[in-house]
Order: sequence, then C-alpha cells, then structure tokens
Amino acid sequence: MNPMMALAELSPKLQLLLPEMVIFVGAVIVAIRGLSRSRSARESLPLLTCITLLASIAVVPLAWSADGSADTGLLLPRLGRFVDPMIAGVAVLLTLLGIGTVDRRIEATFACGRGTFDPQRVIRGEFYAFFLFSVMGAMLLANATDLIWLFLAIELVSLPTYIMVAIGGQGTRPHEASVKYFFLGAMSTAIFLYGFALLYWSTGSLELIAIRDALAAQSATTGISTVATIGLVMAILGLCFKITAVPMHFYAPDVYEGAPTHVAAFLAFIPKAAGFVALVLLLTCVGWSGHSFLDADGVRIAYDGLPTPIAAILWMVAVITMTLGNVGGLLQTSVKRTLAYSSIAHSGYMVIGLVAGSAAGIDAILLYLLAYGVMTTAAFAALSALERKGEELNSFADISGMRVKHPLMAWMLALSQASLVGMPPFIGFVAKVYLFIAAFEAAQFSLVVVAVLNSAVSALYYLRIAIMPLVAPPSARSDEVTVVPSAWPRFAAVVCGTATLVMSVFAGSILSAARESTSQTKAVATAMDAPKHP
Amino acid sequence: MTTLLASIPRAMNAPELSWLGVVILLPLAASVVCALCGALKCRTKLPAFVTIVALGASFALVLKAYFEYTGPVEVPIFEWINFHWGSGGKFQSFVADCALYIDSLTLFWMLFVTGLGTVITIYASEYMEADTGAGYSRFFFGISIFLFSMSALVMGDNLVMLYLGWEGVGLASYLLVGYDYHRPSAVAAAKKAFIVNRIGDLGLALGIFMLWTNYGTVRYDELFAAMNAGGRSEIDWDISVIPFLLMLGAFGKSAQFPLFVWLPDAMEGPTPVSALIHAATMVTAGVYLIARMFPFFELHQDALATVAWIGTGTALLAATIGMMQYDIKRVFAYSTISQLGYMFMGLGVGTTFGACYHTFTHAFFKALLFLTAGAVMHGFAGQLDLRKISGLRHIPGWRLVSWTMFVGCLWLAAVPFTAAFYSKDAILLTALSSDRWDFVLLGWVGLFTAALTAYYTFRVWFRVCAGPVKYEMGSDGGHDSHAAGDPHAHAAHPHAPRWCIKGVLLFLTIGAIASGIPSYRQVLTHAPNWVQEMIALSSAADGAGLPHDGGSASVPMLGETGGPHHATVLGMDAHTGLAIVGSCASIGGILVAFYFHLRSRRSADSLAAWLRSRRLVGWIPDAMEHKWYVDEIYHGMFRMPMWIGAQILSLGDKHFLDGAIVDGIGRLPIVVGKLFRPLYSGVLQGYAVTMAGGVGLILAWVMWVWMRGFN
Amino acid sequence: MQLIWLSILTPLLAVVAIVFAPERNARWIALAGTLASLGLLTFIAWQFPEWTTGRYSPSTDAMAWIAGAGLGLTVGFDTVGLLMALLTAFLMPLCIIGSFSSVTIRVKEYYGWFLVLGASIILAFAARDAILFYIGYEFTLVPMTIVIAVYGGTERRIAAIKMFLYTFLGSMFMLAAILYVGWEHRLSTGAWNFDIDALTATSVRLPSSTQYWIFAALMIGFAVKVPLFPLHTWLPLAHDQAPTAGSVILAASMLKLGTYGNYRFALPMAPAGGVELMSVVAILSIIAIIYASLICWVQTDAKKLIAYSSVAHLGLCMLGLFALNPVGAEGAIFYMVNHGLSTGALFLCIGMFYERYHTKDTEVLGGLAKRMPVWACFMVFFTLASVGLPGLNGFVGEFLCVGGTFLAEHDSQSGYPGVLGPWYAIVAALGLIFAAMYLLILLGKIVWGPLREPQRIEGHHDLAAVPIADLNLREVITLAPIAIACLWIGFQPKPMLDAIAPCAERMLVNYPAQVERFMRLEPPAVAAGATAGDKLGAEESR
Amino acid sequence: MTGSLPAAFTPASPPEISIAMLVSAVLFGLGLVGFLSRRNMIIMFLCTELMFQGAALAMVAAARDLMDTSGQVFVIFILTVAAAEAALALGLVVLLYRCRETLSADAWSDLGEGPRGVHDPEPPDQPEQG
Repeated sequence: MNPMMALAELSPKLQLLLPEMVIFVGAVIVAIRGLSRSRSARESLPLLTCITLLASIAVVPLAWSADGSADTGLLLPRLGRFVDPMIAGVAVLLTLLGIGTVDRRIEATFACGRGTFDPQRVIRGEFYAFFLFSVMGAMLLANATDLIWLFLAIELVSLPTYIMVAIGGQGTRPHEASVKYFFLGAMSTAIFLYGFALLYWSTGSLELIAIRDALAAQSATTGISTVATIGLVMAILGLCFKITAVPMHFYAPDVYEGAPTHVAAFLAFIPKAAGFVALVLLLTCVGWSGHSFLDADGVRIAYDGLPTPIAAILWMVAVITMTLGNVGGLLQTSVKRTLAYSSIAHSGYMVIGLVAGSAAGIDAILLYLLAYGVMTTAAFAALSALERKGEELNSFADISGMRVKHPLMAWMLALSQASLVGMPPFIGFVAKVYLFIAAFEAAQFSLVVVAVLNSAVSALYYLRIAIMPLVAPPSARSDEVTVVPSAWPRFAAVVCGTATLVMSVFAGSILSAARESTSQTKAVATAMDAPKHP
Repeated sequence: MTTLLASIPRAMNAPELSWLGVVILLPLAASVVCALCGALKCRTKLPAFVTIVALGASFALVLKAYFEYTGPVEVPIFEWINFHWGSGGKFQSFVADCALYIDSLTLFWMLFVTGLGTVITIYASEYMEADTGAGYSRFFFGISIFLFSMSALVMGDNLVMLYLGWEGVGLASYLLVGYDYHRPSAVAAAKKAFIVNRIGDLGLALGIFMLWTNYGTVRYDELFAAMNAGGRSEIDWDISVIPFLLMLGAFGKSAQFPLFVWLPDAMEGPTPVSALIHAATMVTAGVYLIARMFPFFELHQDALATVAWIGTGTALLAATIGMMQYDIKRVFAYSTISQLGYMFMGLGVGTTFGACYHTFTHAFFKALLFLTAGAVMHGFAGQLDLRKISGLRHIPGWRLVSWTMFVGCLWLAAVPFTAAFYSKDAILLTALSSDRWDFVLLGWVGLFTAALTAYYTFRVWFRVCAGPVKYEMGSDGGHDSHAAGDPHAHAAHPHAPRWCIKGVLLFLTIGAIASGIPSYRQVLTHAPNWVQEMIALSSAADGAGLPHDGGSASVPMLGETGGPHHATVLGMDAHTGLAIVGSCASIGGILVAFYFHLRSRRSADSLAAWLRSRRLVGWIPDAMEHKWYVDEIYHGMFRMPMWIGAQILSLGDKHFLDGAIVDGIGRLPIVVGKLFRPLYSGVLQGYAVTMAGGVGLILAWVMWVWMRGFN
Repeated sequence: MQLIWLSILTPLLAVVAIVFAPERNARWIALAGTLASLGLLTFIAWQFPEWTTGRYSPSTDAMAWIAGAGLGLTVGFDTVGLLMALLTAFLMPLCIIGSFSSVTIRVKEYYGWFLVLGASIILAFAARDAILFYIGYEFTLVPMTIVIAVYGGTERRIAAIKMFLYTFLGSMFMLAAILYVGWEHRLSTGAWNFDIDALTATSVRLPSSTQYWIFAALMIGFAVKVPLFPLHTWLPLAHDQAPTAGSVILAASMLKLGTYGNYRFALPMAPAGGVELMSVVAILSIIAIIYASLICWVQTDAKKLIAYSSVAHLGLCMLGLFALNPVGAEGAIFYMVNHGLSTGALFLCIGMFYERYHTKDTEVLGGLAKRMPVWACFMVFFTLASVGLPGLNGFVGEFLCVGGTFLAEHDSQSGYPGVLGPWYAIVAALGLIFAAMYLLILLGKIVWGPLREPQRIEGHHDLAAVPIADLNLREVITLAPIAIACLWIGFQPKPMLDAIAPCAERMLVNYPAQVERFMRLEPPAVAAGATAGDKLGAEESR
Repeated sequence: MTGSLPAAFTPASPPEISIAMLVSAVLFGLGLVGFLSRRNMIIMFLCTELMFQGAALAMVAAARDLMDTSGQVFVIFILTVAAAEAALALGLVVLLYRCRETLSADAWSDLGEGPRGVHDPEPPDQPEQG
C-alpha cells in the first residue's frame, strides 16, 4: 500500500485526534519546560497546561468538521465531540486546583536561596506532563475503535495518576495512597485484560464494531456465548476499579484521603470519566434493548438487550455501590474521605445509566459525569484553596465555622454539597432527574427507588459538610486555617460553584449536545425519537 | 307529645327592609368606637355613652320593626358563606348569607334583648366608672360585641348566622367574665365558660351539618318549607338525631345539665355582665334555638321529652345547690340555672309559649336581682357573703335597693299575681295536664322546685336586707376589679348607689311588674296573651297554645276556661288547682326562709348541724354546698384522664415516635455503615482480598447461572 | 408569564443588591424586594382573567428548559396557586419588618436567605411544570435550614438537620412518583413532558393499582410536609427552634406546600388511588387532630404549642381535602390561606414577647396583658381567629372542612359520594373543642392572670435587648395588616370562596365516578389508552 | 489490524486451545493468589506481572485459535505496558523503601478505618438524625 494513500485513508481518523495531538504537544513542552532554570518558566507550567487544554477544546469543532463523511470505524462516531471538551474543560479547572501546591516546598527552598536549582528535585514539569497525558488518555478513550486502543488509553489514564498521587503533595500519606492505588490498579488491569482476551476469543476480533456484529450474530442464534459473557463480566469488573464501583471501590477512601487534594479531585473525575466511557463503549457492543443499529448492509438490527447475567450484575453493582458509598460516608470525620464515599455513591448512580442503557442512559451518564465533575471539583477546590499550617484541610474540625474567615470558600463548599445531594435547581439535580428518566425508559423502577432512598441517606453527610462551614462555630483548628498563596484554587472554586447553578440553566443545550454525541450514525434514530416499550 | 303540626308561614323576601341590618350594625359600630377609645387611651365615659346610644337606637329600630310588622320576612344584607357547585341545585350549594329572618319570635326576643341591653348598659356606665380608661373601653367593647352577636344570633336568617352569634356571645362572655384578668379565678371562669360552651357548640354545629346534609339548606325559611312539605315524615336515623344535637347546643348555652357548670363560675364577671349576659339574654339563646327550631324537635318522639326531663332535673338540681350557697351572686346564678330549667321544661312539655313567656319575665326580674346584688357589691367593696351583711334596708341610702330586691325576690319566688307566677304557671299547667304520666311527674317536681326557689330566694333577702344592721366590708375589689381603684374600696362604710343605678333598678322593677301585663290582661279581659300571639305567628307556633290553621288545639289555652277539660290537679280544675298549689309552694318556701333566716337565724345553723350529724343524710348539705361535686366528677371523669393521656402522648411523641422510631430510622444507615466498616481496614492485602473475592463471587455466580442455563 | 417570573426574580434581584449593599441597608432592600414582589403579584391578581373558571393563566405559552426531558420553565397561576402566592408575598414583608430587631448577627445573609425562601415558595406555587414545582418545593429547604440553623434557638442545628432530612426523604418519594407519571406520559404520547395538566391527564387513565402506588408515593412526600400524623415529629422541633419570621413562613407557606401538593398532584393525578386510600388519610388526619390537640394541651412552650396546633389544624385541612367533595375541598383550600394568616400572626406575637423576655415558657411567663396591652389585644384576636371564631377568617375554612366531611356519605345527594360521613366529622369536630381548650389555656397563661415575668437572661448573643414595653409602631405595623386581613376575610369570604370553587371542582372531577366504583367494589376499570401502563404494572408486580 | 495468518498455520484443535486457555487461567490465578498472599511489594508486583502474562497467554491462544494476528499485536502492547508498569513500580518501591525501610506492604496502613488506621483528631460531630 502506498504510504501516502494509507495516510490519506488515515487522515479522517487523525483529524478526529486533533485535540489529543494538541495535548500531546503541550505535554511534551510542559515536560521539557519543567526543567528550566527560570523560576518564572516553571511557574508558568500550570498556565501552559491550561492553555493546552483550552486549545484542545478549541480544535474540537475542527476535529469534527468532516463529521460523518468518512467511516472512522468508531462505534459511537460522535462520542468524542462531547466527551473531549467535557474532559478537557473539567481538566482546566482541575489544573487550577493544584497551582502553587506541587513543588511548593522545594520551590520555597530555592526561593530563599538555601538550595541550588537541581533539575532532579523539581517535579513540576513531570507532574503537569503526566496530568496532560492522563487527560489525553481519557480523551483518547472516546475515539477508541478496538480493544487495544481501549486498553492503551485506559493505561494512559491510569499510569500517570499513580505517579501524580505520589508526587503531588507532601508527607507520606500520598505515598501510601499511591502504593495502594498502584497495586490494586494493576490487579484490576489484569482482570479486565483477561476479560478482553476472552472477549476476543469469543468474538474473533478486537475491533469494537466487529465485536458488536459478532455478538449480535451470537445472540441472534444461540445467545451470547459463555466465554463472551465471562469476558465481558471480567472486563466490566476490572473497569469498576476506574469508576470506583463495587466490588473494586475499596481503595477509594484511602487513596482520596491520602492523595493531595487537587489530585484527589483529579482522581474523582478523570479516571472515572474514562472508566465510564470505556464501559459505555463495551456495553454498546453488547447493546441495550430498545437500541438498534444499521449493519454493513444497511439492515437495521435491533439489540436484544444486555444478557441477563450482565444486566443483573450491573444492577447489583449499582445498588450496592450507591448504598455502600452513602452509608460509608455517614461515618467519616474526614472531609476528603467523605467526598471519596460520595464519589463511590455517585458512581453507583451513574451505573444506573449503564443498566438503563439506550440513548437516554448514555446521555444521562455523560450529563451526570459533567455535573459530577463540576460539583466535586468545586468541593475539592474549596478545600484546596485553604490550608492549615501548611497542611491540607481534612477533618471536619478544619472546616467548622469556615464562614467566619473564608466566607466565599464556605459558600462554595456548601453550594457544591447542595449540588451533590441533588438539591434543585443545581446541576446535580438535573443530572439525577435525567438519570431517573433514563432508568424509567428502561423500566428500571427498582433502581430509581433505591437511588431515591440513597439520595435521602446521602443528605445526611452532605448536609453536614454544607452546614459545618456555614453554621457551626469556628473550632480551634479552623481558626488556624489560612488561604493558600495562590488565588487560582479560589478562582476554580468560584467558577465551579457558579457553574453548578449556571449549568442547570443551560442543561437543555448540554443535554442535546450529549445526545447528539451518542447517536451511532446519522441515519439511526435514537430510542428517544422512536419510542418503543421493552 | 304534641301531634299538632302548624304550617309555618313562608317568609317574604324584603330587601327594602335592609335598614334592619342597622340593628346589628349599631352595636358593631359601637364596639369599633370602644376599641378606638381603648387604643386612643380615652379616659372619659365616652364608650359607655356611645354604647348606650347605639343600643338605644337599636331598640328603637326594633320597636319600629315591631310596629310595622306584618308577617315573616327575609332581609338579604350581603352574601357571606355562599357557593355552589355542579348544577347548583338544592344539595349542591352551601348558602349561609348575612341576611335577616324577621318574624314575631325574632322581634319578641330582640325587644327584650336590646331593651334590657340598653338599660343595663346605663347601669354599667356608673357601675364601672372606677375603671374609666382602658378597662372601661374594654368593658363596653365587650358589651357591644355581645349585643352585636346576640342580634345576629336572633335575627340571622340561617343557622350559620345563628352559629356566628352563638360563638360571638360566647366570646363576649369570655371577654367579660375574664374582664378582671389579673385574678386567676376570673381567667379560669372565663376559660371554663368558653370551653364548656364549645362542647355545646359542637352539638349545634353538628346539628347544622345534619340539617344541611338532609335538607340541603341551612336557611330557616327553606327548612320550614321543607317541614311544611312533609319533611317530618321522613324519619330516619340521621334526621331524628338532629334535635338531640341542637339540644346539646342549647344546653351548653343555657347552662342545663350536664353543661351547667360554667354559669356559677361566670359570676366572676362584673355584675352588669351577669345581669345582662348570664341572666337576661345570652343564656336564653338555648330557649330561642329550641323555640326557633321547634318543628324539628318534633322529629323524634323522645326529643322534647328529653328536653323536659333535663330541664326539670336541672331546675331541681340547681335549686338544691342554690339553697346552700352563701354568695349572693351564686345564689342568683343557680336560680338562673333553675329558672332556665323551667323554660326547658316548658319547651319539653310542649309549651313554647310558657317557655318564652318565662324567659321574658325572668329577664326582667333576674336582671333586677343581679343589679341589686351588684349595687350591694359596689357599695360594700365586693362583699357578697350573705352571712356578712344584714339589715340593709335600715341603712340610709339603701332602701331603694332593698325594696327593689324584694320585688325581684317576690317575682323569682313566683308569689301569686306576679308575672313569674303566670309564666311558671303556664309551664307547670301544661306539664300537669299532659297525657303523659312522666310530664305530670315533672310538673310536680317543678312545683316542689318552686317551693325551694321561694325558700332560697328569700333566704337571701331575709339575710341581707332584713334583720339587724351588721356588715363587714369586702376585702378589696372582690369580684370586680373596678373597686380596686375605688376611693371607697377600703372605706369602713358602704357608699350608696347614685342615680344611674337607682334609676335602672327602679326601671327594672317597673319592667318586672309590667312584664305581667299580658297575663293580667288575659285574666281580666280575656284578651289573648300578647306573648302567646307573638309565638303563635312564629315557627314555634306548635307550642303556642293558640289554635292555628294546621290543626285543633290540644294544648291548654290559658285563661280561657281554665285549661283543658280532661286535666285535673288534685281533683280540681287544673288551672285553679295549680294556682292554689303553686301559691302554697311559694308562700310556704318564703315562710320557711322567714323562720330560718330572719326569725331565728341560729336555728338554720342548728338544723344544718343536726343534718350533718346524721349518718345517712349527713353528706347532703355538704354535697349541696359543693354543687353535688359535679365539677369534681367532671374533673375526675374527663379532664384528669384526658390530661394524663395527653401527658403520655406528649412524652410518647417526643421519646417514642420521634426519639425511637424517627431517630432510629435515621440511625439505620449509620448502623449499616458500621457493619461494612471492617472492610475498609486500610491494609492493602485486605482490599485486594475483598476485591478479588468480589470478582470471584460474581464470576462464580455467572458460572452458576451458566450451569443452569442463561435466562 | 413574564410578570410571574418577574415577581419570582424580584426578590432574587434584591438578594444581589443586598450582597453588594452595606449591612445597615440590607433590611430596607429586602423590604423593598418583597414589597415589589407583592406589588407585582397584586397586579397579576388584579388583572387575573380566570377568577371564575379555575383555569390556569397564562394558559398557553410554554417555556422549554430541557426539551429532551420535557422539562419546562412554564409558570402560571390558577386561583389557588395565586392565592397561596399572594399569601406568601403578603407575609414576606411583614416577616422582614418583624425581623428588624430580632436579627443582629449575619444580617445580610439573613435577609438574603429570606428573600430566596420567598422566591422559592412563590415559584412552587406558580409552577405549571411538575419538576419546576419540585425545584421550588425542594429548594425552600435550603434557606429554611440555614435560617433555622443559624438564627434559631439552642438546638437549632439538630432541628434544622432533622427538618431537612425528613422532608428531603419524603420529597424523594414524591419526585419518583412524578417521574414515573412522566414516564407513563412518555409511553402514551411518545414524548417526555412534565406539564402538570398533561401528567394529570395521563395519570388518571392508568390502572387503579398503578394509581394506588402513585398516590401513595406522592402522599408520603406531601404528608411529611403537611405534616400528617405520624410524620409530623420534625415540625415541633423546627418551629420551636426557628426564628420568629422563619416560623411564620414555615407555618404559613411551607406547610401549605404539602396541602397544595395534595390539591395539585396527589388528588387529581391518582383518583383511583385516592379513593382507596382516602379513609386511611382521613383517619390519620383525625388522629392528627386529636393527638396533636391533646399534646398541645400539656405543652408549656408557647411556640411548640402553636406548632402542634398547626399539626391539628392541618389535619383538619387534610380531612377536608379528603372528604372529596366540593365543600370539603373548598374549605380545605380556604383554610390553607387562613391558617397561614392566623398561625403566622400567632408566631409573630410569640416572637414579640420572646424578644423581650427570651423565653417562651408559659410556666414562667404570664399576665402580659398588664404589661403589653396592645400586644395582648392582638394575641387574643389571633388566638380567636385560630380557634375558629365565626366572623373571623378561620371559621369559614374549619366549618366547611367539617361540613365537607359530614357530607361525604355514600348516599350524599351532592353529586359527590364519599366514604367518610358524620362519624368522621364528629371526631374531627372534637378537635374544635380541643382547639378552644388549649388555645384558651395558652391565653389564660400568658395573656391573662397576674403578671409573671422571668429574670432576663442577659448577654444572650442572638437577641437584641428589646426593652420590655408594649409593642412599638413597627410591631403594630407588622401585625395590623394580618388582623385586618383576618377580619376582612371573615366577613367577606365570598370572593375567595368564589375563586376557589371552580378549582375545587376541577380537582375532584374524577372522583364521583371513582368513589362509585370503589363503593361497588368493581374490578378496576382499565381506561382506554392505558394498555402500556397495564403491561408495565404487570411487569412491576412480577 | 485485522489480518489472517499465513495459510501454513492450521487451526488448532479444540483440546489444545482449551489446554492453552487453562494454562493461562492457572497463570492468572497463581498471580492472583500470590498477590493476595504475599506482603513483599516486589513480589506482589511480580504477581501482577504474572496475571498480565496470563492474560497475554490467553490472548495469544485466542489469536491462534482464531487464526488472527491482532491478538498477538495486543500481546506486544501488553508487554509494553507491563514494562512501563514495572518501571513505575520499581520507582515507587524505592521511594517507599526510603521512607520506611521496609518492603512490606503492611507497613503502609495508616489510612483506613480499621483498628490501625489513623483516626481523625476530632471526635465525630453530634449524631445526626433523620
């Protein structure tokens, strides 16, 4: 094959990867620039990261300008169009969270002249490069065409995060978090990898579209084979690690608590988004009932729905995840840990979208991911904007009476909790309602009931985090709380807090964007447009 | 039981008579002025004058209406509670407008209500003068509100208007009984009056609902029309229960057994209030209600009998209690209950005429008695114990009070040729000449009660007005706060009443005497009794004793040939016999009182001591003095168990329902959370085992499902 | 529609102004904001075209919010909603005025939250979209929780948290039910739509077993809010701890969201469920009346007493609604407005002496008529209004509620058969006696009797030291409008009754047939177009 | 990435594939058991590598069975990723060893809610109710 022709054939695909390429370039620049002797150059790294991310958002329209004109081999051809900007957008805010935190001690040493510059002791460049790589991995996932891509992208998301946890902050707690995160992450990777192998064995292909067709063929004759089922189950369970869902969620409280706050915020969103995108892709191969696709011959093939065991497993995962997350959250005295449990619980809610499937389910997941990203970032941002004697805020005593000294952060924290609990009119509420709508579409009434009860239970601890800073009197610990030197975390908190409210106003457009991105091809009507009762 | 069914004339719609609304409006306007006076801290007698003028004008208007009266009319004023649904048919609307129903019964009642109201207000303007200022305004505000409510009660064209007035007079009673609010006893009495009345009101309200659900209307005219149209024949459970419910309301307002307990306590109010509200007018609202709704009391054969029994029983009970009271006002209060018992007995045995006539006469003489008692109280700094005042008529300046009280006592004792004699006679005659043996029995009980009445009435008079001059001044304001600021409060000598009080006493004496005129005319000229005529034209016509279109007279006609031909009393012609027996009873009672309380006062004490020493009857005097322990029984039977129950509920609400159940459910998630806590041990391998175990379990489950075959 | 949104947004604009204004001006801005809102609503009411029809106005234009999910920003009033919004808007400025002296800390926040609270409540009453209603309904919890938790009594945080969690849990069920109905709507029409009328139209055609569950879920949510026995335990604590103005709005408007929800959602949406559960609800209401009344009797805390009396009074209101005939419904809706006025005013009165003495304990405080005669007049007046004295506002509602219960017999000739009837009414009417009892006992303790004044607790940081004197002009201005409204409504209930009547009838439009069916114990009728729902019901039962 | 193996390769018979799969599963299982039972971080890491290789073997076997090269391509990537993880793991282990002078994973259990976990300096807030 002529290389030029191959390139020409590839070009539509490459065009789709424009945002990722931008990030890649940015990451390389950041990594190199991090070694600069110039302090200002090093301090400009977060800014550079932001610019990179914003640039990648900016090229998203460009990437999809030739939308649908070529066969890109994508299962959900427009998924990236929503997922990429979403991930990059939240990542911009996540970048702001950590400004001034990474390398702070070393930089301080340099600044007061006690140490000489040593490129081996400076890690800021690495950190932001890893940051960008991880984000890039998450964005790449949306454009995955086969299992290899999927696997590599997931690993690209994960591997940098292991390091980020370890190097993003001070003390030994990040180390412990990192080791737990890494080892358990490796185990989960092995699990889904084995699942991929079985899936490959059963369907004969690594390409998602081919897998879809093979599974459809299987289910049309004898039903999806056992090997495929077990492979899928293992893949799902392995990915559950990324989304902190039962039974792979146990690491989350420890890691979130141990990780630096801004990295915890990162962990709460980027791997989770990646995991859900991967799960969406995997399950789209199996297909939900009420969904149909056009095969190569233009024949519409309707999905039979998830195989019973998988549907049942997802159902159980959803129920147990949200329940365990919420009841676990009740017992905590650490804000970060509570937010970790909240993260678990929210994954449980989002799994409802996976169970529900269909277009509405995926839309709901995307909307919920965005909402969750913004509101949990708001909470973590409010925490990371403050410190107590140079240490991160963690216990409830630290935030008690925060209003007195740091009213704005107190309000933003409360705002984020209100959104997390699903209080109207915040975006968390809209997302939750839409999730329930999706569940109704799939006649998953029991899940709605469980989720509703769980929302009420979760109110117990969200309310505590919201009320503590606003109402409780300042404690001895919270009197010592000061703002971090950088104003950016505060800015991020305000932006995210405001966004929880503003986004709900524009929830309609966000949702329609999400919906557009999940339609399989232009010709295929989604379940939303053509109602059909299961 | 009367079987006689009068056809009640339909009312004409007369919007042109809307000036009658002014009768109600005037007291309301007066109340507003009084309230303003209070708010503006007026220190003059302006509130009293305004009230007097307003009430006088009301009375004048009622008089005008009386003279122009031609037949029942309905006067619409404005729409109050009024709405329709569906097609808006008979059972698809609720119409209780602010409108007036004017028939002779209304006018009869309004005449003495507004008349006595005016007069007693004049009395009060002097009586309350020590309180000039906020209290004065408040008092006359209460009086105005009362007159407003009473007018609404009597003149309203439907039962909801009646209910409005009914509750309104209760409110006025509450405010006025509790006038002297810094005394806990007054506050308690006011509260008790309102709450006990509310129990009766419940019956009334339910009766109204029952009428409405069965007849589709609460307007008198339509209700009567339904009755005329044969509504009485459809006797089923919920219709026959109507009179009993209404009766409960009447018993509450008119202080009949078992709801009479509030009235004696209500004497905590200023005396003009006792005279106006708790003797002359408000307490007769029950009589009015039954008279007004008389046809409905014929719906159930036992309804009127129940009224009669309760009335007679209350009359006797109250009389026995009244015999042993030492507080003058309380004696009069029990006499009021007793006399109201007579009225109910009259209603029950079927003579609305007798009942209304007795209401009429009673209003005058009982108001008179109360006002004399008030004068005593006013002069003696709140002293009301009849053991501590004696020989009043010999004290200068008190002669008029003594003699007007004497007149009042004579009337109350129903000595022959007094108005009360005739009115009581009308009731007892009907009872004694009834076909029913139980009514005859009730009649005799009534006669016996009459003797008791005469005794305890003159016990007061002989003790207080006659005998040697001897008195102790009251300790302080006593029952009326007004005396607190009175310059004479702690004076050693009583101060005699001035012209306002005296004039009113005189006027009421004349009124009491004059209230007998209809009977005198009847006896002397055989002209129809005025009251009887008034009643006969109203919805209570069945018991008026005059022949009417609907049937033949089976009720004795007073003054005709001496009663029905078949009825006899002690073998004599019923009328004559009753006159003789009744005279004997009252005079006998007076003589006994004379002996024990004037001639040989010590013998009364020795008799009581002797009685007390007997084992069998020793408890009776104490029981009588303590009102037969009715309050205590109520307290023990109802209030206490309910209070204990309420305490238990209160604690249960706090500790069980909220503490155990709600908080327990709230803790449930925390408990569940604690169950799973060991899984988050913080040990890496622990997590790995749990995760791998979870995955293994799920895979095992999938395999198991696979073994069983998918689906 | 723009006007309505404006009336909701005006207080919010005032909040923005407060944030940037100096603290001393916060109260005036708040007052201006609420007055502007009241003015706008009055104007809306003035030119309201549907007073006699019970229909929504504006009737047509819908405002899409999230089109795909059928969520709209559609607002509009029917007369009931308008009346309730007016009530709220009427009480808001008075609450603001009443708070001038009682709030000394975090003043800007206080007024800000109060305005948000008002806007949120008005939004709930104005919403024509079920989810929009839910937004307003649920968001009230946030400002109220903060108002209680920051400005309340000694146990304020527990009280606030309990209120929040309890009502939040309840409303979650309600949300699920609304979404379910939305789903049914989607099944039958193919599009999501949460317009209340559309949902109602869908829901009434569902099989009765489905309606049963819809009704139950909605009912749980609203019953917590009302609150209905035995879900009432959050209320006394919340009222007890809330600052005065918070109590006023809580009692007057927030609890009414519960009854309003019944009127707007539970009853019209699930008539078949309504008839099956109506005796249960009625019995619970009656228990609430008697139970709460008895508890009131032994309360020594004036505010708790009034709080429990709210439970009893709203029990009566619920009973009226569940009489399922126009009289009861009319009475209940009428009562919703008037309970707000009289109980709100009572809370204001109690707040006024609390500001002076820093205690609400009727055991240590009493005979205030001597010290504060003007206050005593208002207190007596509003107590009497609350007791249901004819001629004042409370009477009409109470009377019609009991009357409606009375009428709700199966052989009623009113065209609206029911299953309650006289016995229910008699027990409920006992509550009227109890109401007189406990309220007069309260009066007897704190207004009448010899003067008893406690030692003032000095240095109470939350409360201004208001001199112990009679009401000042500001306080009179706070109470007088309510008193005038009470009197006016008591004497002229006709306009309001006329306005409510068509709404009451519309709410009950499906009931006569349903009750007939229920009485005859027919098998549930499957209406046309409900087949999909049937299948779903079957699925659910499996 | 799809492509067929040269025709010289013939599909393996089912028993052979089953054996290959079984071996891969055993490999995976051994890795898992080792991961769960050992405390030494380096050995734990090696066990994860074992699990990876189990998956890789399964992939190769499947590719052989399917006569498809893409599975083998996948294995190359798996090995690459495993190498990356190894680098990461060793770096991490060195870091941790410097801190605590031990390779035992149990030394790192400060976080968590178990008996050995570090509890927050402050007792929990007052009990909440619902």
